[in-house]
Amino acid sequence: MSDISFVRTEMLPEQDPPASTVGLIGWLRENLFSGWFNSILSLVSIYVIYVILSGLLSWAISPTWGAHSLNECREILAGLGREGHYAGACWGVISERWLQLMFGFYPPEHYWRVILAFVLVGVGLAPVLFDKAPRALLWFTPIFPFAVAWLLWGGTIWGPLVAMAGFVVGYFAYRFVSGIAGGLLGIIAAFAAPVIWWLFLAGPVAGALGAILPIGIEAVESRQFGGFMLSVTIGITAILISLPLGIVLALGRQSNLFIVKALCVGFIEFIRGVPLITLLFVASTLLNIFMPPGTNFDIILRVIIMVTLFAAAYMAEVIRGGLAALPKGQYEGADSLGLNYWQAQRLIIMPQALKISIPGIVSTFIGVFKDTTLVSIIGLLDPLGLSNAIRADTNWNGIVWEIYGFIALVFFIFCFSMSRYSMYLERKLQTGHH
Amino acid sequence: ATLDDVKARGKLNCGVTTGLVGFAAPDANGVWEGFDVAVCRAVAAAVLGDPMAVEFVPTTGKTRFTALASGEIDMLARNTTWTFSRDVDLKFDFVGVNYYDGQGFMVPKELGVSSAKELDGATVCIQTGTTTELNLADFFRANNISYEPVPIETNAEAQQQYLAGACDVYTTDASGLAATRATFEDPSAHVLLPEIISKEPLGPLVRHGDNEWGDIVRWTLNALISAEELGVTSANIGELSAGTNNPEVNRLLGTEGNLGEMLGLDAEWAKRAIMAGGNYGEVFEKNIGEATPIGLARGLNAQWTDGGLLYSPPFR
Amino acid sequence: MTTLTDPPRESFKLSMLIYDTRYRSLTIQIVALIGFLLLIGWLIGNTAQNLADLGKEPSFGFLAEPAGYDINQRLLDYNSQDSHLRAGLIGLLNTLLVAVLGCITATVLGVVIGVLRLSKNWLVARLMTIYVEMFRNVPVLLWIVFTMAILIETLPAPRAFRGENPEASMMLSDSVAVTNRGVYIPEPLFSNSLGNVHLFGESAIRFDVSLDLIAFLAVLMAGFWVSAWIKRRADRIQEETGDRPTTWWQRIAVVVVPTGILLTVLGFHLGYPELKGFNFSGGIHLRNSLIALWLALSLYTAAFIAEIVRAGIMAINKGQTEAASALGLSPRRTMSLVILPQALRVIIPPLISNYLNLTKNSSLAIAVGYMDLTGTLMGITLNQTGRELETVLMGMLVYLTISLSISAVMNWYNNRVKLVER
Amino acid sequence: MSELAIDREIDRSKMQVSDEVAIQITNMNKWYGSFHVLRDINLTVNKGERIVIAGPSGSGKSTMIRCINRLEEHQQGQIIVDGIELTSDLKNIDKVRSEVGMCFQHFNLFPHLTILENCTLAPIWVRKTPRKEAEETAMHFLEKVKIPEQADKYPGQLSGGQQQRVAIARSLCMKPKIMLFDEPTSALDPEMIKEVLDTMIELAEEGMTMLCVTHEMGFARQVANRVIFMDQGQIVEQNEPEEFFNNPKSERTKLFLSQILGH
Amino acid sequence: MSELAIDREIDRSKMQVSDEVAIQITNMNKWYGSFHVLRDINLTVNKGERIVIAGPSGSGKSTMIRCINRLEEHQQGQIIVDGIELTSDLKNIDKVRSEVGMCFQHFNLFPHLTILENCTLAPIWVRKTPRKEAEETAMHFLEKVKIPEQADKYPGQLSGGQQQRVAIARSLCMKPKIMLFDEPTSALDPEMIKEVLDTMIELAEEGMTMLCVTHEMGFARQVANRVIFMDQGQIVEQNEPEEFFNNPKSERTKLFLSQILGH
Ligand SMILES: Nc1ncnc2c1ncn2[C@@H]1O[C@H](COP(=O)(O)OP(=O)(O)OP(=O)(O)O)[C@@H](O)[C@H]1O
Ligand SMILES: Nc1ncnc2c1ncn2[C@@H]1O[C@H](COP(=O)(O)OP(=O)(O)OP(=O)(O)O)[C@@H](O)[C@H]1O
Ligand SMILES: [Mg+2]
Ligand SMILES: [Mg+2]
Repeated sequence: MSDISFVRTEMLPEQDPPASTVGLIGWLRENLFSGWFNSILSLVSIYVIYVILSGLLSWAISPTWGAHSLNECREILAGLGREGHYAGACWGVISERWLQLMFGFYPPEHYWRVILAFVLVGVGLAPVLFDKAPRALLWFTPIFPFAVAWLLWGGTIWGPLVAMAGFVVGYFAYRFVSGIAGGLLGIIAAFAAPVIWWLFLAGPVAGALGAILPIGIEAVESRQFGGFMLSVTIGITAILISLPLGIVLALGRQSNLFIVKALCVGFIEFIRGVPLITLLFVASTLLNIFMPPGTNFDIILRVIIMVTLFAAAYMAEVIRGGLAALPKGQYEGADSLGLNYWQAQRLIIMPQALKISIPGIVSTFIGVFKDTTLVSIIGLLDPLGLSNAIRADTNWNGIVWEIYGFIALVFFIFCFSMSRYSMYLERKLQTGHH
Repeated sequence: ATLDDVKARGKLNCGVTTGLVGFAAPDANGVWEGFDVAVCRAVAAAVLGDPMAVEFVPTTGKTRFTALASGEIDMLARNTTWTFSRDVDLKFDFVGVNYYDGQGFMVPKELGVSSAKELDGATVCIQTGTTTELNLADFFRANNISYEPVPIETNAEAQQQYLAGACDVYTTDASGLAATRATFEDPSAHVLLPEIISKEPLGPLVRHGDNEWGDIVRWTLNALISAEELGVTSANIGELSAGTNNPEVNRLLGTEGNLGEMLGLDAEWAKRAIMAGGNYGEVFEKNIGEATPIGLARGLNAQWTDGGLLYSPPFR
Repeated sequence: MTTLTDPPRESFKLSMLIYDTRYRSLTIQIVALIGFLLLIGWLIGNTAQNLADLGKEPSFGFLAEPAGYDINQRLLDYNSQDSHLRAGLIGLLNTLLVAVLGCITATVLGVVIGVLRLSKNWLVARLMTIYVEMFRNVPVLLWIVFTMAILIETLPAPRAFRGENPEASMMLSDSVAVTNRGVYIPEPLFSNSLGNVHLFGESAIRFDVSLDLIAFLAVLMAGFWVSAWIKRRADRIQEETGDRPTTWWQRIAVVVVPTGILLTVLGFHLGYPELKGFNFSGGIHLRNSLIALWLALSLYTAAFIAEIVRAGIMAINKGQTEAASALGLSPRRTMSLVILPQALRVIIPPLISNYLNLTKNSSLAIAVGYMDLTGTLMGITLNQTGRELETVLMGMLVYLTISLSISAVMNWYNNRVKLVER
Repeated sequence: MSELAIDREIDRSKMQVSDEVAIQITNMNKWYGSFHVLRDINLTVNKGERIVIAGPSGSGKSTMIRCINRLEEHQQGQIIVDGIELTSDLKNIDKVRSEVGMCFQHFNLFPHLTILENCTLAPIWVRKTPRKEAEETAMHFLEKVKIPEQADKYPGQLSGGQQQRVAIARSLCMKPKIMLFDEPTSALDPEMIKEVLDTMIELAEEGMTMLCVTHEMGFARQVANRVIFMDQGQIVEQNEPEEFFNNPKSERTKLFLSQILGH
Repeated sequence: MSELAIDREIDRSKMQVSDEVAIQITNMNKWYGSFHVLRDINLTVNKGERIVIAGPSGSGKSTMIRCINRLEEHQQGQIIVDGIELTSDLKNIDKVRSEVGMCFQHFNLFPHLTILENCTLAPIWVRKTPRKEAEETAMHFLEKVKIPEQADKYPGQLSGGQQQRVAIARSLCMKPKIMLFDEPTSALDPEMIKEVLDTMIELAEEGMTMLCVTHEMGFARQVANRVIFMDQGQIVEQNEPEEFFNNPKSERTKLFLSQILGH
């Protein structure tokens, strides 16, 4: 055997790779033209991009922003020598109607209220959604639903305040009753007292307060909601309300009480088993039949109720996933310290389970937000519904692509940014274990 | 009672379509306009004194009756055909007819079709959710010819399909056909076939059982019709309401008799209704008449005195 | 030492209902049950009261009455004099048709796109990402109306096929016509047809079974059975000797030859569509509404499936591929023996829930006038009869049944393929 | 398992066993489904006793001590803890749980709360102690387990041994009369085991009543006043540590001891 | 890294190095993008040689042995394995891969197949062995790695050490002429490391040509006939183990050895 010993006396310097593997050429070779199959794919893709872009751009670039009717657009384009069906887009309809597509029939002088409301939603949710947001905002989180509702629907300020007082009532009922009669009764009282408050006392109290101190802003009826504002309102309300509902359903589904579990499973599977559109039919045609004679709440409220139930079923499954991801030791740790069921849920289980579930919650929200377009089928004027109404205007009769394109674009911007956010969260949860 | 509810609310809830050219559509400011809308405004003016005090509730073919039955809307003015079963079985009251229509056919001129009976094998676009699909089925069955129905939810989409040639024929109420044709790039390239295969009396309706409210809507509509017959227009109404020597005009405008009181309204109810958008003729001309892009002729909807069917019972 | 004495019986106290774990759960459940029953009772009471006020008795009698409307797309025979029930049945079949077609194409598309998204080709991967994001972030309803509008606006109308110099012409040697009313493709015809068997007389669920089809399917099944037998034989030979005999041509032959013979005997030929009068006639007519709905649902769902496929493949550790390569397995075998069996476990459950979503989304058919269950039973029938309660509840029940069956399949699969862990 | 040398003098002055009964288990039986895990357990623990429970895996050690604070329910027999009988009465269960502290093999700290919050949670919500006071107590016990400086960190930032010591401190904050340990050191690396055992010894020196499932025989020998050997759900043998290790009576015990000390 | 005592006599009788060349690497260079990972590698391995490759993390050890069965592609130079040159010719790659077995740090067993199926998969599909024969071979090698009784379990049910031994058996079932190991023990607990090293030693005793990236210096000392030290993508030093450990020449080697043995 030869002598195998070898020592390198001087280290080799780093060399540049062969020219064909770096730089633009290297990149192209590696990423677009490695092998004949890839080359064909690349060429086909380039062709597809070319066809789509050339067609789309020549249509979309069209100086019709100022037109006031389809005919005017046609004239402008004819003046430029562009004739035919696809001569160019008629952007006049967007410039004239985009505010309507955004805000529906909300009084223009109150648009600021809508904008402020959605800014408040952002501020209220920021501490929940972003770690970096100042913790001080957290105190605002429980208040913002009421502030937002008041801004959107207007009316006397006492309504939301009195509604909020319901929670305070519940809290004190809990403290008081659990003090003298124990935990479970306390919980029951904590649920019952606010319900009684809201059903029987809140109205008169708010009325009385309103009479004494009439502070308020002009009321806007929910019928005047429309366009994207309607979609966002339905989506956000449904998600916010469905969250507690979903928690209750998820806990029910996890519980070992047979009847409770059966009820929760039944509800969840039923809602998830039927198309949303049938639930909306229920909202538009049946809900009033199910309610006591004489009750009559407006269609938007009914839609919100059904969409909320729908979202709650999906939310329950998301939260169940979060609960399942928690190790059993957490429950035992809480038990062994003597925390009772509700304390354990509130202090130990839910904070962790919800945190794990945030990406799922955001995805559910995207889904619900997209599904709000279905309300156009039952005659609500969401963006899609409004597009029909706009096309029924004599000026714009015959418009198709411009409105659809605009609506699609706005939806895309909303949903895409949210889906990016949920991906960011997922990544963070994967790596970030304190 | 509905009247009290409306007064207490200060707004009239009026069901309309989600958008039909000339009959109901919101403009850029969100203000609803159209022929059906005008009826709502007249009622609001009569009852509440303000033609703008209307909350328009867009309804689809499916939701309109539920909305009315459940009390979500006080009246429905949504080109709804007065039929036996709707009146009797669904328990509604049609208060009159504001537009006499009939189902017709529109075809491109180049097809060279001159009668609906020549449509064997044709593809027919129908707007669903109305009586049209039933009429159509009956007509073709009775004439033993085949066809291919293409059901479509909204007029805008039906129009799009028809223009693109996805169907040979578009059938809906003749008024709708005319209105649709008017907005085409080249209206003259399309013809309406002579056959009108059904009677479509379109009118506002209210719930069964509240006759006082039904009377108000019925007589508001009649007031508009009578006003035209009596020559009362929004232009001369101020002058006429000072008193004329036509007692019927006086009764209508409340300077004589107590018709308003009988309805549970004040004396000037009809005056306000007429001032809201003018008399029937004015409303017609403004929204769908020959001067508008829609360009409908009065036809059957002329006053009985002009050979039409409009015939309001006397105000007496 | 082992005398088991029962603990002294405690006398029952009312507080035990709440504080005793044995009774507590019972208490909660009974309270929940009572609450639930009260709620149901309240709802039913209200409904009865309201219906009585409206003068509508709940009844399903209307189902037997003539529907009065026509349905263009029907898998079974139907005319406007048939009952509402049959109209509903036609609608249900249309729902199932578009759901099945949609699931198939969505899967194919989704798998292709998901795999292409992982492609090393930068451009293709980007394009697929754009596709996925575009479809996932815009409502499906918008895609449905969009697709319909595109079909209507860009395809030629039948009249474009007419005249001396037609603007459009049929494809594939005049056998397929693509128009904006739909696509007409050749239909199979038999000159020595065996005829039909008519089942269920004149009832609402009557239907015809084509004996030709039955014969065809029977021969085909037999062919597949023989083919499977050949495969098993090949497996056996491989196990014994290690070499796998080449059998692909035998396996194709035993399926193709007998069916070919059968078709010849039956006098199989194709009926081509041709322009007659207003429309093409003859051939199979795939209506625009079906195509638009099918296409839109497939494209939309494919975006989700692509993500699932991608995630499934990425979930398989790179080490698995490396280990397989290091063992000398070819890329094709690596895919079929190592990657796919593992990826499928990850992919199939969410895939099935996407099938479920697609089926539920097919209820948006009304947007393009496709007469599915929502369009017939919960659409025109509801409209004509004013029976909201009955039709909507029936419709929901049908959808629920479909969904629950799909989930049952999913659970069965999940339990079957669970990976064995410590 | 290795026999870890405990390298300091153990102060046995306070480790007095009193006559009062802390835990009394009589004829207790438990089944999982139809599997009889605990068979006819009889055990009396006096105040101040330090009991080590040993036995092969699956012999029911964990199940037994988990029955004592009702993390598992027994089906027959009687368990009386500090004079309170464990029945299905929730109030009693709550009372017992707040008297009995427990440490688990996997610590089960709450990862979303800081160490201090982990320690003050139960005192605040169960004992209704004012926050300030609870924090003081917590710092006191954290000092005792020698990690006061970690109070504001999260459990995920601590080593296993530190986490287990926090878990002990967390239990102590409820001022329990009895402490249960379920293999507190078996998930730890050797260096960390020592830290935790030290803490437990200190606890013993202060006279705490302890039941400890462990295989640390060094600990058993020097700290326990009784070793219980379980197998197949039964108490097979119990004795003082010296006797137990040097002179086991039962065949099974011998076999077990030879396995665990032998190699 | 600790130096694990290998407690048995090693039979060096069969561990003869022949003159035939098994692997010949000449002037091989490899880049990741513009990062030069392997610089001018020259290495000749004779049949029967047992080579240990050591070096700091990121020095390119894994990359080098992965180049040998073309899990990574090299851009310059030549690699000849068992007389076959590795080019982009697919057939050659397949041939080389079926001659060269490889074991990974994370075992990479196929979790959806039983142990036996894991072992028979490649023989059946690549070597076209009849199943029966393949199973016999598999059982033979499973016996060799001392886990025949686990044949019908799934990888998920085995401990890490057992899994790594299955991975070795799986490679051996292809009857490779050369075995590559990439840190086969670094994901294992100490007890398990011993099991796996034992298996590898047995393999060496039978005369297998082995290249092994490992930090188990005990193994290197007693089994390897050559130790290669890599740094910054280059072979810095190679020598017989005794010389390498006792008398390192290069500064870098000294530093490395002091770090890994010293602490
Ligand atoms: N939740 C359960 N359901 C059914 N059987 C269980 C359950 N928990 C434990 N067992 C079984 O009960 C027996 C006793 O378990 P236990 O955990 O008390 O043993 P152990 O002595 O603590 O063992 P180890 O030393 O492994 O922790 C075991 O056979 C176990 O399989
Ligand atoms: N796929 C890759 N793309 C880019 N760089 C890579 C890739 N794989 C490895 N590298 C880089 O190549 C260098 C050598 O990696 P290699 O895995 O061969 O090191 P190693 O000596 O095996 O280290 P370790 O002991 O950590 O396994 C490292 O700097 C690594 O970051
Ligand atoms: Mg245990
Ligand atoms: Mg490495």
